[in-house]
Amino acid sequence: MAFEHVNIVGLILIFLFIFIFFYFLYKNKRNPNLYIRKILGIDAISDVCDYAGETGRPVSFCTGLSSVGPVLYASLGVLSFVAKKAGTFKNRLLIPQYTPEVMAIVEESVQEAYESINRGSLFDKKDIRFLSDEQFAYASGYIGMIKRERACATFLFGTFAAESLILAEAGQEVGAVQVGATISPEQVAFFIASCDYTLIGEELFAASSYLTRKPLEITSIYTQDKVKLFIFFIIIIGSVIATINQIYPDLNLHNLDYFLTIEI
Amino acid sequence: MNIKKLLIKTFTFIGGLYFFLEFVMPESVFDFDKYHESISNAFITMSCMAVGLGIINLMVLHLDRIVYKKKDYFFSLTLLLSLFITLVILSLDWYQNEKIVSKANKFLTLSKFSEVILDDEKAKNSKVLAVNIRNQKLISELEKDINLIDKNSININEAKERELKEVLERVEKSKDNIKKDYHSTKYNLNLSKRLRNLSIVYREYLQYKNKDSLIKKLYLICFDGFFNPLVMSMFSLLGFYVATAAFKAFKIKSFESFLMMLSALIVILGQVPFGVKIWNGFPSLRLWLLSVPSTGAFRAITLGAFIAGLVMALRMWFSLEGHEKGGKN
Amino acid sequence: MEKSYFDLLIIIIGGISTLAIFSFLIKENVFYRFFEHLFIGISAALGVILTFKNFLWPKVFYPLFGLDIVTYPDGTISKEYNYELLLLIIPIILGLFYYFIYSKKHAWLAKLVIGLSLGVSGGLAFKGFFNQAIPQIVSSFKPLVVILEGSVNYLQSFNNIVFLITLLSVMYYFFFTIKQESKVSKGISKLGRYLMMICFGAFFGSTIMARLSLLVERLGFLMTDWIGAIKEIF
Amino acid sequence: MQGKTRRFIYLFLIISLIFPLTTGYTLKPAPSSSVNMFFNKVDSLEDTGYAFIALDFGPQSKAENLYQAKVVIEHLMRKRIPIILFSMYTLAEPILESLAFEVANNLQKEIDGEYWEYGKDWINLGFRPGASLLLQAIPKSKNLQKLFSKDAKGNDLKDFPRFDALRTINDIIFLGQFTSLTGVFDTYLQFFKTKDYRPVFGHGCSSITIPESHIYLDSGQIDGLIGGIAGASAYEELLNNKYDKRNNKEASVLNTGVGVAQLLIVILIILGNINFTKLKKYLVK
Repeated sequence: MAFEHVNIVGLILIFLFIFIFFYFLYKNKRNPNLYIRKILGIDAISDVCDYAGETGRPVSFCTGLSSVGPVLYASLGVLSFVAKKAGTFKNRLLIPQYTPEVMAIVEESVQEAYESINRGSLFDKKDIRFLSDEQFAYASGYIGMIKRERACATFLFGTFAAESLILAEAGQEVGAVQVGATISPEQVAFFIASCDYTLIGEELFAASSYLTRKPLEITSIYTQDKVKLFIFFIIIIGSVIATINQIYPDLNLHNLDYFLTIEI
Repeated sequence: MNIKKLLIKTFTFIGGLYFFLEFVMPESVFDFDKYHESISNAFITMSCMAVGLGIINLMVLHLDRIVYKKKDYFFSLTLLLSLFITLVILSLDWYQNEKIVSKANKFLTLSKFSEVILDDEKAKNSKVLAVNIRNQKLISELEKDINLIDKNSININEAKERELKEVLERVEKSKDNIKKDYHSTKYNLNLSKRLRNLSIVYREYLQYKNKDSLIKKLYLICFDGFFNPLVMSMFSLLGFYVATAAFKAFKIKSFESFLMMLSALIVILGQVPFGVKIWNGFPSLRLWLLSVPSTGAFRAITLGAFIAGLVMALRMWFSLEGHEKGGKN
Repeated sequence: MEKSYFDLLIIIIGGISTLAIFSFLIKENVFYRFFEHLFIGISAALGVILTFKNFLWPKVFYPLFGLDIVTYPDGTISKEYNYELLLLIIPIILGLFYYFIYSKKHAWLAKLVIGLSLGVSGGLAFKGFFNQAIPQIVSSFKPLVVILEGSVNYLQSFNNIVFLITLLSVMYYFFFTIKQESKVSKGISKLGRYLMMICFGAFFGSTIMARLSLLVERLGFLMTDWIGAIKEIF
Repeated sequence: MQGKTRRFIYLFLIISLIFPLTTGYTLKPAPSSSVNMFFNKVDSLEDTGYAFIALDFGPQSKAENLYQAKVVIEHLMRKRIPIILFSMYTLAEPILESLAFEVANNLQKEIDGEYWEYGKDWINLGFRPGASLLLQAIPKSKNLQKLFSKDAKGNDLKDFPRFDALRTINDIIFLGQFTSLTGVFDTYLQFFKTKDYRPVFGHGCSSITIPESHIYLDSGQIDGLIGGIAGASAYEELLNNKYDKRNNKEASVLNTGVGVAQLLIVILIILGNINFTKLKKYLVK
């Protein structure tokens, strides 16, 4: 089932999705205080920043192996929040980098975060360090840096692979408070083991929205939930159809995926 | 300032629009496929060009440490030296390989030329020289190139040399056929195939002979001596960290951590020799745990992440940033 | 296959590098720091060269400069220069805009290119979603009752039921905007969290064996190959 | 967690891993049905065709896949079934060259008077760029000898009389594929068969990808599965039982180390919980 192009049903779904997003954006602009349930990991982010403020030791924010994409964009939201906090408390903010292109995006976003709380002078380009674009050279550079700089708080937001446990355990050894967030389920298990707070899968995306609570951010969460609700019921209906197909095989109803492949 | 911001937003929107339309529009409306490959290549080129940023960042940070003799400046020196030396070794290795390829490709060119002569003659192409003159030029060039291969150094005991010898003999045979009568193109196709074969075999032969050159030795020291063992040792650190993480993670603090510890124990007992002695059902229970519930939970997480990613992608496309760019809160 | 001195040298260096990395476990030390910086230097150089050798040179600069056009012995050329290739200059220049990030005045040019690549990955996400998420959704349509040659296959049915319960309850746990006050909804999301924890524990347990095998291989390398090489040389 | 407990754990771990390496002490591996299936399939092969062995792994997953491939190649060599070595993975080249020689030397040491030689008992096609194209061509090809044409060293396949009868995929009676990269395994599943013929397919995977590979075992697309170093050790055990003169326990030594280390981890988990609850009792009192 590969999609080079999309058929009419897919097209309708895409435009429906875009419509829902802008509908909620319009609705949220008028009454911004909509309900979002408490997510324990995310509240911890500001507490960790405050704790770092007291200790005064450097804070590290690692975007892992993320390339330019939605995961990085969501992590930038949290990075900008952490940068503002670090700016107000005058902590050094270390940001080890894996991909040159991502480093440029991160640099620009952190600089603007500092300027937005008019702490532009505090922003030090040398704390955004390119380590390597090889997975384990990056891990080796990261654990050396964390140990030498004795970071008091580390954030691990973005895409991670096998090296995630090395990064998390190194932070744990130096006694840093750690918040880990990734979308790959395999690495979440390791973050739960080694980090103090862990955000699982889409909680990473909800983090930046939860922290800033601006209409646009609330809209993202609402659209996310509505689409997921839709897929939640699609799976239930699909399973029911599959069950019916099993019990009455001669009926052989088309399952829901048939509609995505019909050519009109 | 806002003209620049507007320009940035339009650039972002156009970038997204192209790939959105490419996916949404059926081929009949606008055939993207013709340009799609080159446009994707263009965007890959753009991001590849950023590769220098990493090196500049490294240089700035570590040169600053060396010049001002800051802490650990000796290690910064090691970093920059190893960076520079590896760059030199890799470039020389690349250059050496390119030289070999260009030497071997001489025969590839002649092979194409021989075919071109045949095609032009079939197509009665008048704009080119007569067949016999072109064949003469082809053969004289070929003889020059064959003499370049230092035949005396080919000793027959190695398989690669024997192969090269055979291919050379076949090329000589079809060359002599053409020399008999330059006007006919009967043997051109045959020569072209053999020359293409010769270019492949000759390249492999040169690469084989180059195996123990100094640059290859330095390359091996650099990668088999330092780089690969360092990668594998970092990877194997996980063996240690998995143990300490298990010790810390499976402390029963809540019912959740109890469940997590219990399922980890079941899986471990299912994969170790002594586990079976306790209860022989452990391996199958381990397999069930890892295949039925796990796929369900992992799929739910990845599905949620895909959906959230799609919403975030929509915001990226329309540059709807809540946080840094416009975010003056 | 007798090992030459050169091979022994490589094994000895490999052993020293391995010990350097393992020394980090005791404490971050000079021995480790040296090899860490060496490691970063080599991999940074490798990254740059591979980008040029595998993509920029063969796919961009080589055709752009017309180096793939060959002149035959009789003066004719293999193919005409394809002028559309000159369009490649645009992405090259755009790529250079990244370096404006270092200048205060023209930093907006870098933002231009950054915006472009963000937009591109935004546009690509729709195709990515359809090709990744939809097949997973479709393969989750599992029948609750599986009938094989007329009789109910209880094991497969049970597996499908457990699969669907886990999938739906974990999805339910991740709803952020639905008020989960009622006992039923609290129960489902708690069930989702517990099932998720069971799966993380199971996965963690299964990776222990793979990670330990890596470590035992490295220790085996040190014990046999490395010590053997040292004995042979001295 | 203070540094001291951490270093104790590391020390115990190293001891438990090195102990079997130095003393050669081994635990009997847990029997595994999927390994038994693999072993019986290979054992029942007759010398009526060729075995195609794909070593698609590099240094990073050598720890598990290498020993799996070693025991299977040894088993095939004992049964005098000619082997064709191949890889889709460029980092596998050094392993392709040395592994079969190593196995042959061990066999020759064990059974004097019998010889295993390159060109007679096995050939090495080496790493082929664009390997998935080659794989797609195998089922369709009428003359595999022409399709493969040369081995890694450049010798023409025609020079090896033992491999002269290699024509179509029907001449390949066994496919052994060893990797920890799931994408690579799928390629063989899709292409290494025709409509009405599929060679016996045995797969060796890393311990992480065991659950996914098991799905293909249950659905019958593969006929045997060796999972991780534990699988290699179980296979080795079966070989030792069948051939009494053989007592090489290489894989079992590593597996024992891994097993003992996991026992240590189980003890740590239990220890970790005990002093926690003891702490609580103490505070309550």
